[in-house]
Amino acid sequence: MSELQPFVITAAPLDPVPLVQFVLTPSDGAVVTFAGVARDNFGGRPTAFLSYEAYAEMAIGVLEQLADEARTRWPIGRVAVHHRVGRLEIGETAVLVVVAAPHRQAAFAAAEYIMDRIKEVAPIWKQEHWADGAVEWRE
Amino acid sequence: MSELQPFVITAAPLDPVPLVQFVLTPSDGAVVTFAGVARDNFGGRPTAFLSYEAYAEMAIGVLEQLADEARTRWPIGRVAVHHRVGRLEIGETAVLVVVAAPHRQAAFAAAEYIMDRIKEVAPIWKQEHWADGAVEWRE
Amino acid sequence: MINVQVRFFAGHRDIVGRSALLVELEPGTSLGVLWRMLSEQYPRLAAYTGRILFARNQEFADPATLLVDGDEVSFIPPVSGGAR
Amino acid sequence: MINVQVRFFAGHRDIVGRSALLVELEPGTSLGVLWRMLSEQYPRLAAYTGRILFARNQEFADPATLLVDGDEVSFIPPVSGGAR
Repeated sequence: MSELQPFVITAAPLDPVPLVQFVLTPSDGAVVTFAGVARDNFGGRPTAFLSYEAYAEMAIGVLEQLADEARTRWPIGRVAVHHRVGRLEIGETAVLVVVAAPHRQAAFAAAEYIMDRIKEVAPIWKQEHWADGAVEWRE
Repeated sequence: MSELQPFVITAAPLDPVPLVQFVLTPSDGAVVTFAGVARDNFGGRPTAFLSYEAYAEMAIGVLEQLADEARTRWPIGRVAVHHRVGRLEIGETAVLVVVAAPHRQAAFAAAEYIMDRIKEVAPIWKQEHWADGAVEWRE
Repeated sequence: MINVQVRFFAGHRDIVGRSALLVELEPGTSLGVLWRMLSEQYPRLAAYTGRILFARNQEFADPATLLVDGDEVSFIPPVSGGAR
Repeated sequence: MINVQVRFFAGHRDIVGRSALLVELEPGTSLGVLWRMLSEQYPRLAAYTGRILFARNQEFADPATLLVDGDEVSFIPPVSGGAR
Protein backbone atom coordinates (compact mmCIF):
# COMPACT_ATOMS: atom_id res chain seq x y z
CA MET A 1 0.00 0.00 0.00
CA SER A 2 3.02 2.27 0.29
CA GLU A 3 2.45 3.71 -3.18
CA LEU A 4 -1.12 4.82 -2.47
CA GLN A 5 -1.61 8.55 -2.87
CA PRO A 6 -4.07 9.96 -0.31
CA PHE A 7 -5.37 12.80 -2.52
CA VAL A 8 -6.13 11.89 -6.09
CA ILE A 9 -8.12 13.12 -9.09
CA THR A 10 -8.56 10.27 -11.54
CA ALA A 11 -10.58 9.09 -14.51
CA ALA A 12 -10.38 5.49 -13.24
CA PRO A 13 -13.12 3.82 -11.16
CA LEU A 14 -12.71 4.35 -7.42
CA ASP A 15 -12.13 1.53 -4.93
CA PRO A 16 -12.50 2.19 -1.20
CA VAL A 17 -10.63 -0.92 -0.04
CA PRO A 18 -7.04 0.35 -0.46
CA LEU A 19 -8.03 3.74 0.99
CA VAL A 20 -9.38 2.15 4.17
CA GLN A 21 -6.20 0.07 4.46
CA PHE A 22 -4.13 3.21 3.95
CA VAL A 23 -5.82 5.34 6.60
CA LEU A 24 -6.04 2.71 9.33
CA THR A 25 -3.33 2.62 11.98
CA PRO A 26 -3.26 0.47 15.16
CA SER A 27 -4.44 3.34 17.37
CA ASP A 28 -7.61 3.95 15.32
CA GLY A 29 -10.94 2.61 16.49
CA ALA A 30 -13.06 4.11 13.73
CA VAL A 31 -12.98 4.50 9.97
CA VAL A 32 -15.72 6.45 8.22
CA THR A 33 -16.01 6.08 4.45
CA PHE A 34 -18.21 8.43 2.47
CA ALA A 35 -19.04 7.50 -1.11
CA GLY A 36 -20.73 10.09 -3.30
CA VAL A 37 -22.53 8.20 -6.02
CA ALA A 38 -24.08 9.22 -9.35
CA ARG A 39 -27.82 8.94 -8.84
CA ASP A 40 -30.63 8.60 -11.31
CA ASN A 41 -32.43 11.88 -10.67
CA PHE A 42 -32.07 15.36 -9.28
CA GLY A 43 -35.14 16.83 -7.68
CA GLY A 44 -37.16 14.16 -9.43
CA ARG A 45 -35.88 14.98 -12.94
CA PRO A 46 -34.33 11.85 -14.48
CA THR A 47 -30.58 11.82 -15.08
CA ALA A 48 -28.95 9.73 -17.81
CA PHE A 49 -25.37 10.08 -16.61
CA LEU A 50 -22.97 12.59 -15.06
CA SER A 51 -19.63 13.95 -16.05
CA TYR A 52 -17.09 15.58 -13.76
CA GLU A 53 -14.30 17.95 -14.65
CA ALA A 54 -11.53 19.17 -12.34
CA TYR A 55 -8.76 21.71 -12.22
CA ALA A 56 -6.74 18.72 -11.15
CA GLU A 57 -3.39 20.32 -10.32
CA MET A 58 -5.15 22.76 -8.00
CA ALA A 59 -7.80 20.37 -6.67
CA ILE A 60 -5.24 17.98 -5.18
CA GLY A 61 -3.78 20.80 -3.11
CA VAL A 62 -7.25 21.92 -2.03
CA LEU A 63 -8.14 18.40 -0.87
CA GLU A 64 -4.96 18.32 1.22
CA GLN A 65 -5.88 21.68 2.73
CA LEU A 66 -9.38 20.51 3.60
CA ALA A 67 -7.95 17.47 5.39
CA ASP A 68 -5.66 19.81 7.33
CA GLU A 69 -8.64 22.03 8.23
CA ALA A 70 -10.43 18.97 9.61
CA ARG A 71 -7.34 17.94 11.54
CA THR A 72 -7.29 21.29 13.35
CA ARG A 73 -10.91 20.74 14.42
CA TRP A 74 -11.04 17.09 15.46
CA PRO A 75 -8.54 14.51 16.74
CA ILE A 76 -8.32 12.37 13.63
CA GLY A 77 -5.69 10.19 12.03
CA ARG A 78 -5.08 9.74 8.34
CA VAL A 79 -7.40 11.01 5.61
CA ALA A 80 -7.74 9.98 1.97
CA VAL A 81 -9.88 11.64 -0.70
CA HIS A 82 -10.15 10.30 -4.24
CA HIS A 83 -12.33 12.12 -6.76
CA ARG A 84 -13.22 10.82 -10.16
CA VAL A 85 -13.51 12.84 -13.37
CA GLY A 86 -15.01 12.03 -16.75
CA ARG A 87 -18.24 10.22 -17.51
CA LEU A 88 -19.96 8.39 -14.65
CA GLU A 89 -22.86 6.03 -15.10
CA ILE A 90 -25.64 5.91 -12.51
CA GLY A 91 -24.40 3.99 -9.46
CA GLU A 92 -20.73 4.77 -10.02
CA THR A 93 -18.76 6.45 -7.26
CA ALA A 94 -17.73 10.06 -7.90
CA VAL A 95 -15.86 10.70 -4.65
CA LEU A 96 -14.52 8.78 -1.68
CA VAL A 97 -13.70 10.52 1.61
CA VAL A 98 -12.11 8.17 4.13
CA VAL A 99 -11.16 9.26 7.66
CA ALA A 100 -9.63 7.22 10.46
CA ALA A 101 -9.64 8.32 14.09
CA PRO A 102 -9.22 6.88 17.56
CA HIS A 103 -12.94 7.53 18.24
CA ARG A 104 -15.94 7.56 15.98
CA GLN A 105 -17.38 11.00 16.70
CA ALA A 106 -14.30 12.72 15.28
CA ALA A 107 -14.22 10.43 12.25
CA PHE A 108 -17.88 11.14 11.42
CA ALA A 109 -17.57 14.89 11.95
CA ALA A 110 -14.37 15.20 9.93
CA ALA A 111 -15.64 13.11 6.99
CA GLU A 112 -18.83 15.15 6.75
CA TYR A 113 -16.93 18.41 7.11
CA ILE A 114 -14.44 17.51 4.38
CA MET A 115 -17.25 16.51 2.02
CA ASP A 116 -19.18 19.72 2.72
CA ARG A 117 -16.06 21.76 2.04
CA ILE A 118 -15.30 19.87 -1.18
CA LYS A 119 -18.74 20.91 -2.41
CA GLU A 120 -18.00 24.50 -1.41
CA VAL A 121 -14.50 25.12 -2.70
CA ALA A 122 -12.80 22.23 -4.48
CA PRO A 123 -12.38 23.11 -8.18
CA ILE A 124 -14.35 20.11 -9.40
CA TRP A 125 -17.50 20.53 -11.47
CA LYS A 126 -20.42 18.26 -12.12
CA GLN A 127 -22.31 18.24 -15.39
CA GLU A 128 -25.77 16.73 -15.36
CA HIS A 129 -26.75 14.90 -18.51
CA TRP A 130 -30.52 14.76 -18.19
CA ALA A 131 -32.46 11.84 -19.58
CA ASP A 132 -34.23 14.25 -21.97
CA GLY A 133 -30.87 15.10 -23.58
CA ALA A 134 -30.28 18.47 -21.93
CA VAL A 135 -26.86 19.11 -20.44
CA GLU A 136 -26.19 21.44 -17.53
CA TRP A 137 -23.32 22.39 -15.25
CA ARG A 138 -24.43 22.15 -11.61
CA GLU A 139 -23.48 25.47 -10.07
CA MET B 1 -26.03 -10.28 -3.76
CA SER B 2 -29.60 -11.47 -3.29
CA GLU B 3 -28.56 -13.75 -0.44
CA LEU B 4 -26.91 -11.03 1.62
CA GLN B 5 -28.50 -10.57 5.03
CA PRO B 6 -28.57 -6.93 6.14
CA PHE B 7 -28.36 -7.63 9.89
CA VAL B 8 -25.84 -10.23 10.92
CA ILE B 9 -23.89 -11.39 13.97
CA THR B 10 -20.96 -13.52 12.84
CA ALA B 11 -17.63 -14.93 13.93
CA ALA B 12 -16.27 -14.48 10.39
CA PRO B 13 -14.21 -11.46 9.28
CA LEU B 14 -16.32 -8.57 8.01
CA ASP B 15 -16.16 -7.23 4.46
CA PRO B 16 -17.78 -3.89 3.60
CA VAL B 17 -17.84 -4.40 -0.17
CA PRO B 18 -20.96 -6.59 -0.44
CA LEU B 19 -22.75 -4.43 2.13
CA VAL B 20 -22.19 -1.29 0.09
CA GLN B 21 -23.41 -3.11 -3.02
CA PHE B 22 -26.46 -4.29 -1.10
CA VAL B 23 -27.53 -0.90 0.25
CA LEU B 24 -26.99 1.12 -2.93
CA THR B 25 -29.98 1.73 -5.22
CA PRO B 26 -30.11 4.00 -8.29
CA SER B 27 -31.78 6.85 -6.37
CA ASP B 28 -29.01 7.03 -3.75
CA GLY B 29 -26.34 9.70 -3.99
CA ALA B 30 -24.55 8.84 -0.75
CA VAL B 31 -23.29 5.77 1.08
CA VAL B 32 -21.71 6.14 4.51
CA THR B 33 -19.77 3.17 5.88
CA PHE B 34 -18.70 3.12 9.50
CA ALA B 35 -16.12 0.54 10.55
CA GLY B 36 -15.48 0.04 14.25
CA VAL B 37 -12.02 -1.42 14.58
CA ALA B 38 -10.12 -3.11 17.41
CA ARG B 39 -7.47 -0.64 18.48
CA ASP B 40 -4.26 -1.10 20.39
CA ASN B 41 -5.08 0.86 23.52
CA PHE B 42 -7.86 2.24 25.63
CA GLY B 43 -7.17 5.49 27.42
CA GLY B 44 -3.49 4.85 26.77
CA ARG B 45 -3.45 1.38 28.37
CA PRO B 46 -2.17 -1.16 25.81
CA THR B 47 -4.60 -3.77 24.54
CA ALA B 48 -3.47 -7.19 23.28
CA PHE B 49 -6.75 -8.18 21.60
CA LEU B 50 -10.53 -7.95 22.05
CA SER B 51 -13.28 -10.45 22.21
CA TYR B 52 -16.94 -9.80 21.56
CA GLU B 53 -19.92 -11.78 22.72
CA ALA B 54 -23.54 -11.31 21.64
CA TYR B 55 -27.02 -12.45 22.54
CA ALA B 56 -27.20 -13.08 18.84
CA GLU B 57 -30.86 -14.10 18.44
CA MET B 58 -31.93 -10.89 20.17
CA ALA B 59 -29.21 -8.63 18.77
CA ILE B 60 -30.28 -9.18 15.16
CA GLY B 61 -33.78 -7.95 15.99
CA VAL B 62 -32.36 -4.98 17.89
CA LEU B 63 -30.19 -3.97 14.91
CA GLU B 64 -33.29 -4.09 12.68
CA GLN B 65 -35.14 -1.89 15.19
CA LEU B 66 -32.30 0.64 15.30
CA ALA B 67 -32.35 0.90 11.49
CA ASP B 68 -36.10 1.49 11.68
CA GLU B 69 -35.59 4.19 14.32
CA ALA B 70 -33.13 5.93 11.99
CA ARG B 71 -35.56 5.63 9.11
CA THR B 72 -38.23 7.53 11.06
CA ARG B 73 -35.75 10.37 11.65
CA TRP B 74 -34.01 10.80 8.29
CA PRO B 75 -34.87 10.08 4.64
CA ILE B 76 -32.56 7.15 4.10
CA GLY B 77 -32.58 4.07 1.92
CA ARG B 78 -31.24 0.66 2.83
CA VAL B 79 -29.21 -0.10 5.93
CA ALA B 80 -26.89 -3.01 6.71
CA VAL B 81 -25.21 -3.76 10.03
CA HIS B 82 -22.81 -6.65 10.50
CA HIS B 83 -21.24 -7.26 13.91
CA ARG B 84 -18.49 -9.68 14.62
CA VAL B 85 -18.12 -11.87 17.71
CA GLY B 86 -15.22 -13.89 19.08
CA ARG B 87 -11.56 -12.93 19.21
CA LEU B 88 -10.44 -9.87 17.23
CA GLU B 89 -6.84 -8.91 16.68
CA ILE B 90 -5.83 -5.25 16.63
CA GLY B 91 -6.89 -3.70 13.31
CA GLU B 92 -9.75 -6.13 12.69
CA THR B 93 -13.24 -4.76 12.12
CA ALA B 94 -15.74 -5.39 14.91
CA VAL B 95 -18.77 -3.73 13.32
CA LEU B 96 -19.86 -2.29 9.99
CA VAL B 97 -22.77 0.14 9.73
CA VAL B 98 -23.62 0.99 6.12
CA VAL B 99 -26.35 3.47 5.18
CA ALA B 100 -27.43 4.64 1.73
CA ALA B 101 -29.53 7.75 1.15
CA PRO B 102 -30.42 10.16 -1.63
CA HIS B 103 -28.37 12.88 0.12
CA ARG B 104 -25.31 12.73 2.30
CA GLN B 105 -26.50 14.58 5.39
CA ALA B 106 -29.13 11.92 6.12
CA ALA B 107 -26.67 9.10 5.48
CA PHE B 108 -24.09 10.57 7.89
CA ALA B 109 -26.64 11.32 10.59
CA ALA B 110 -28.30 7.92 10.39
CA ALA B 111 -25.04 5.96 10.41
CA GLU B 112 -23.78 7.83 13.47
CA TYR B 113 -27.14 7.47 15.20
CA ILE B 114 -27.30 3.72 14.59
CA MET B 115 -23.76 3.26 15.88
CA ASP B 116 -24.46 5.34 19.00
CA ARG B 117 -27.59 3.29 19.68
CA ILE B 118 -25.75 0.00 19.16
CA LYS B 119 -23.37 1.07 21.91
CA GLU B 120 -26.33 1.93 24.13
CA VAL B 121 -28.69 -1.00 23.75
CA ALA B 122 -27.57 -3.80 21.42
CA PRO B 123 -26.86 -6.93 23.49
CA ILE B 124 -23.25 -7.21 22.34
CA TRP B 125 -20.39 -7.07 24.81
CA LYS B 126 -16.73 -6.25 24.42
CA GLN B 127 -14.03 -7.84 26.51
CA GLU B 128 -10.72 -6.06 26.68
CA HIS B 129 -7.69 -8.33 26.91
CA TRP B 130 -5.03 -5.96 28.17
CA ALA B 131 -1.43 -6.36 27.17
CA ASP B 132 -0.55 -7.00 30.83
CA GLY B 133 -2.77 -10.09 30.82
CA ALA B 134 -5.77 -8.65 32.65
CA VAL B 135 -9.21 -9.28 31.16
CA GLU B 136 -12.19 -6.97 31.59
CA TRP B 137 -15.72 -6.60 30.25
CA ARG B 138 -16.24 -3.04 29.02
CA GLU B 139 -19.42 -1.89 30.71
CA MET C 1 -45.59 -23.16 38.78
CA ILE C 2 -44.00 -21.93 35.57
CA ASN C 3 -40.62 -22.66 34.04
CA VAL C 4 -38.53 -19.85 32.62
CA GLN C 5 -35.13 -20.02 30.99
CA VAL C 6 -32.70 -17.27 32.05
CA ARG C 7 -29.73 -16.56 29.78
CA PHE C 8 -26.60 -14.90 31.12
CA PHE C 9 -24.01 -13.00 29.10
CA ALA C 10 -20.66 -11.32 29.65
CA GLY C 11 -20.09 -10.25 33.26
CA HIS C 12 -23.32 -11.92 34.38
CA ARG C 13 -22.26 -15.27 32.99
CA ASP C 14 -18.92 -14.93 34.77
CA ILE C 15 -20.75 -14.33 38.07
CA VAL C 16 -23.34 -17.07 37.70
CA GLY C 17 -20.85 -19.47 36.15
CA ARG C 18 -23.39 -20.65 33.59
CA SER C 19 -24.82 -19.27 30.36
CA ALA C 20 -28.38 -20.34 31.19
CA LEU C 21 -30.52 -21.47 34.11
CA LEU C 22 -33.96 -23.03 34.11
CA VAL C 23 -35.90 -21.53 37.03
CA GLU C 24 -39.26 -22.54 38.48
CA LEU C 25 -41.40 -19.59 39.53
CA GLU C 26 -44.80 -18.81 41.02
CA PRO C 27 -47.27 -17.83 38.30
CA GLY C 28 -47.46 -14.03 38.17
CA THR C 29 -43.79 -13.44 38.87
CA SER C 30 -42.52 -10.33 37.07
CA LEU C 31 -39.19 -9.81 35.33
CA GLY C 32 -38.21 -7.33 38.04
CA VAL C 33 -39.01 -9.77 40.83
CA LEU C 34 -37.02 -12.51 39.12
CA TRP C 35 -34.05 -10.14 38.93
CA ARG C 36 -34.33 -9.46 42.65
CA MET C 37 -34.44 -13.18 43.37
CA LEU C 38 -31.33 -13.79 41.26
CA SER C 39 -29.51 -10.85 42.90
CA GLU C 40 -30.12 -12.46 46.28
CA GLN C 41 -28.91 -15.82 45.03
CA TYR C 42 -25.84 -14.30 43.34
CA PRO C 43 -25.01 -11.19 45.39
CA ARG C 44 -22.46 -9.87 42.85
CA LEU C 45 -25.34 -9.45 40.40
CA ALA C 46 -26.90 -6.87 42.75
CA ALA C 47 -24.22 -4.35 41.73
CA TYR C 48 -25.87 -4.27 38.30
CA THR C 49 -29.29 -3.22 39.61
CA GLY C 50 -30.30 -0.01 37.83
CA ARG C 51 -27.79 -0.57 35.05
CA ILE C 52 -29.42 -3.45 33.22
CA LEU C 53 -32.01 -3.74 30.48
CA PHE C 54 -34.71 -6.39 30.74
CA ALA C 55 -35.48 -8.77 27.90
CA ARG C 56 -38.25 -11.32 27.48
CA ASN C 57 -38.36 -13.65 24.50
CA GLN C 58 -35.49 -11.74 22.85
CA GLU C 59 -37.17 -8.35 23.02
CA PHE C 60 -36.79 -5.49 25.45
CA ALA C 61 -39.46 -5.59 28.14
CA ASP C 62 -40.59 -3.60 31.14
CA PRO C 63 -39.52 -5.01 34.52
CA ALA C 64 -43.23 -5.17 35.45
CA THR C 65 -43.85 -7.73 32.69
CA LEU C 66 -45.40 -10.89 34.11
CA LEU C 67 -43.66 -14.05 33.01
CA VAL C 68 -45.43 -17.08 31.59
CA ASP C 69 -44.38 -20.67 31.26
CA GLY C 70 -41.75 -21.19 28.58
CA ASP C 71 -40.45 -17.62 28.50
CA GLU C 72 -36.80 -16.95 27.74
CA VAL C 73 -35.52 -13.99 29.74
CA SER C 74 -32.26 -12.14 30.05
CA PHE C 75 -30.89 -9.24 32.05
CA ILE C 76 -28.69 -7.25 29.72
CA PRO C 77 -25.57 -5.95 31.43
CA PRO C 78 -24.22 -2.60 30.18
CA VAL C 79 -23.17 -3.08 26.58
CA SER C 80 -19.77 -2.52 25.03
CA GLY C 81 -18.98 1.02 26.01
CA GLY C 82 -16.07 3.16 25.10
CA ALA C 83 -15.72 6.73 24.00
CA ARG C 84 -17.76 7.95 21.08
CA MET D 1 3.99 43.99 -20.21
CA ILE D 2 3.45 40.65 -18.48
CA ASN D 3 2.05 37.41 -19.82
CA VAL D 4 -0.46 35.43 -17.78
CA GLN D 5 -2.14 32.14 -18.61
CA VAL D 6 -5.86 32.02 -17.80
CA ARG D 7 -7.45 28.59 -17.48
CA PHE D 8 -11.19 28.13 -17.95
CA PHE D 9 -13.28 25.28 -16.61
CA ALA D 10 -16.86 24.05 -16.81
CA GLY D 11 -19.34 26.81 -17.69
CA HIS D 12 -16.55 29.34 -18.20
CA ARG D 13 -14.84 27.16 -20.79
CA ASP D 14 -18.16 26.78 -22.59
CA ILE D 15 -18.54 30.58 -22.72
CA VAL D 16 -14.98 31.36 -23.76
CA GLY D 17 -14.77 28.38 -26.09
CA ARG D 18 -11.24 27.57 -24.96
CA SER D 19 -9.69 25.94 -21.92
CA ALA D 20 -6.87 28.47 -21.70
CA LEU D 21 -5.88 31.92 -22.95
CA LEU D 22 -2.53 33.65 -22.85
CA VAL D 23 -3.17 37.31 -22.06
CA GLU D 24 -0.80 40.25 -22.13
CA LEU D 25 -1.35 42.71 -19.27
CA GLU D 26 0.03 45.95 -17.88
CA PRO D 27 2.36 45.25 -14.94
CA GLY D 28 0.41 45.76 -11.71
CA THR D 29 -2.84 44.33 -13.01
CA SER D 30 -4.76 42.57 -10.24
CA LEU D 31 -6.74 39.33 -10.42
CA GLY D 32 -9.95 41.31 -9.95
CA VAL D 33 -9.14 43.71 -12.78
CA LEU D 34 -8.32 40.81 -15.09
CA TRP D 35 -11.72 39.29 -14.28
CA ARG D 36 -13.42 42.58 -15.17
CA MET D 37 -11.52 42.74 -18.46
CA LEU D 38 -12.56 39.20 -19.34
CA SER D 39 -16.18 39.90 -18.36
CA GLU D 40 -16.22 42.78 -20.82
CA GLN D 41 -14.68 40.64 -23.55
CA TYR D 42 -17.05 37.69 -22.82
CA PRO D 43 -20.23 39.32 -21.48
CA ARG D 44 -21.77 36.02 -20.38
CA LEU D 45 -18.95 35.69 -17.85
CA ALA D 46 -20.24 38.81 -16.09
CA ALA D 47 -23.17 36.81 -14.70
CA TYR D 48 -20.64 34.96 -12.55
CA THR D 49 -19.30 38.10 -10.86
CA GLY D 50 -19.66 37.66 -7.09
CA ARG D 51 -20.01 33.88 -7.41
CA ILE D 52 -16.46 32.93 -8.34
CA LEU D 53 -13.33 32.12 -6.39
CA PHE D 54 -10.00 33.51 -7.57
CA ALA D 55 -6.95 31.32 -8.01
CA ARG D 56 -3.35 32.22 -8.80
CA ASN D 57 -0.74 29.55 -9.42
CA GLN D 58 -3.19 26.85 -8.34
CA GLU D 59 -3.97 28.37 -4.98
CA PHE D 60 -6.86 30.51 -3.80
CA ALA D 61 -5.98 34.19 -3.90
CA ASP D 62 -7.53 37.53 -3.09
CA PRO D 63 -8.88 39.51 -6.07
CA ALA D 64 -6.51 42.34 -5.07
CA THR D 65 -3.50 40.10 -5.77
CA LEU D 66 -1.19 41.71 -8.32
CA LEU D 67 -0.19 39.43 -11.14
CA VAL D 68 3.35 38.85 -12.28
CA ASP D 69 4.78 37.54 -15.51
CA GLY D 70 4.24 33.78 -15.90
CA ASP D 71 1.34 33.46 -13.48
CA GLU D 72 -1.34 30.86 -14.08
CA VAL D 73 -4.73 32.15 -13.01
CA SER D 74 -8.24 30.81 -12.95
CA PHE D 75 -11.67 32.05 -11.98
CA ILE D 76 -13.40 29.16 -10.27
CA PRO D 77 -17.08 28.97 -11.19
CA PRO D 78 -19.40 27.63 -8.47
CA VAL D 79 -18.44 24.04 -7.79
CA SER D 80 -20.61 20.99 -8.07
CA GLY D 81 -23.58 21.80 -5.94
CA GLY D 82 -26.48 19.65 -5.00
CA ALA D 83 -28.33 19.08 -1.77
CA ARG D 84 -26.37 17.97 1.26
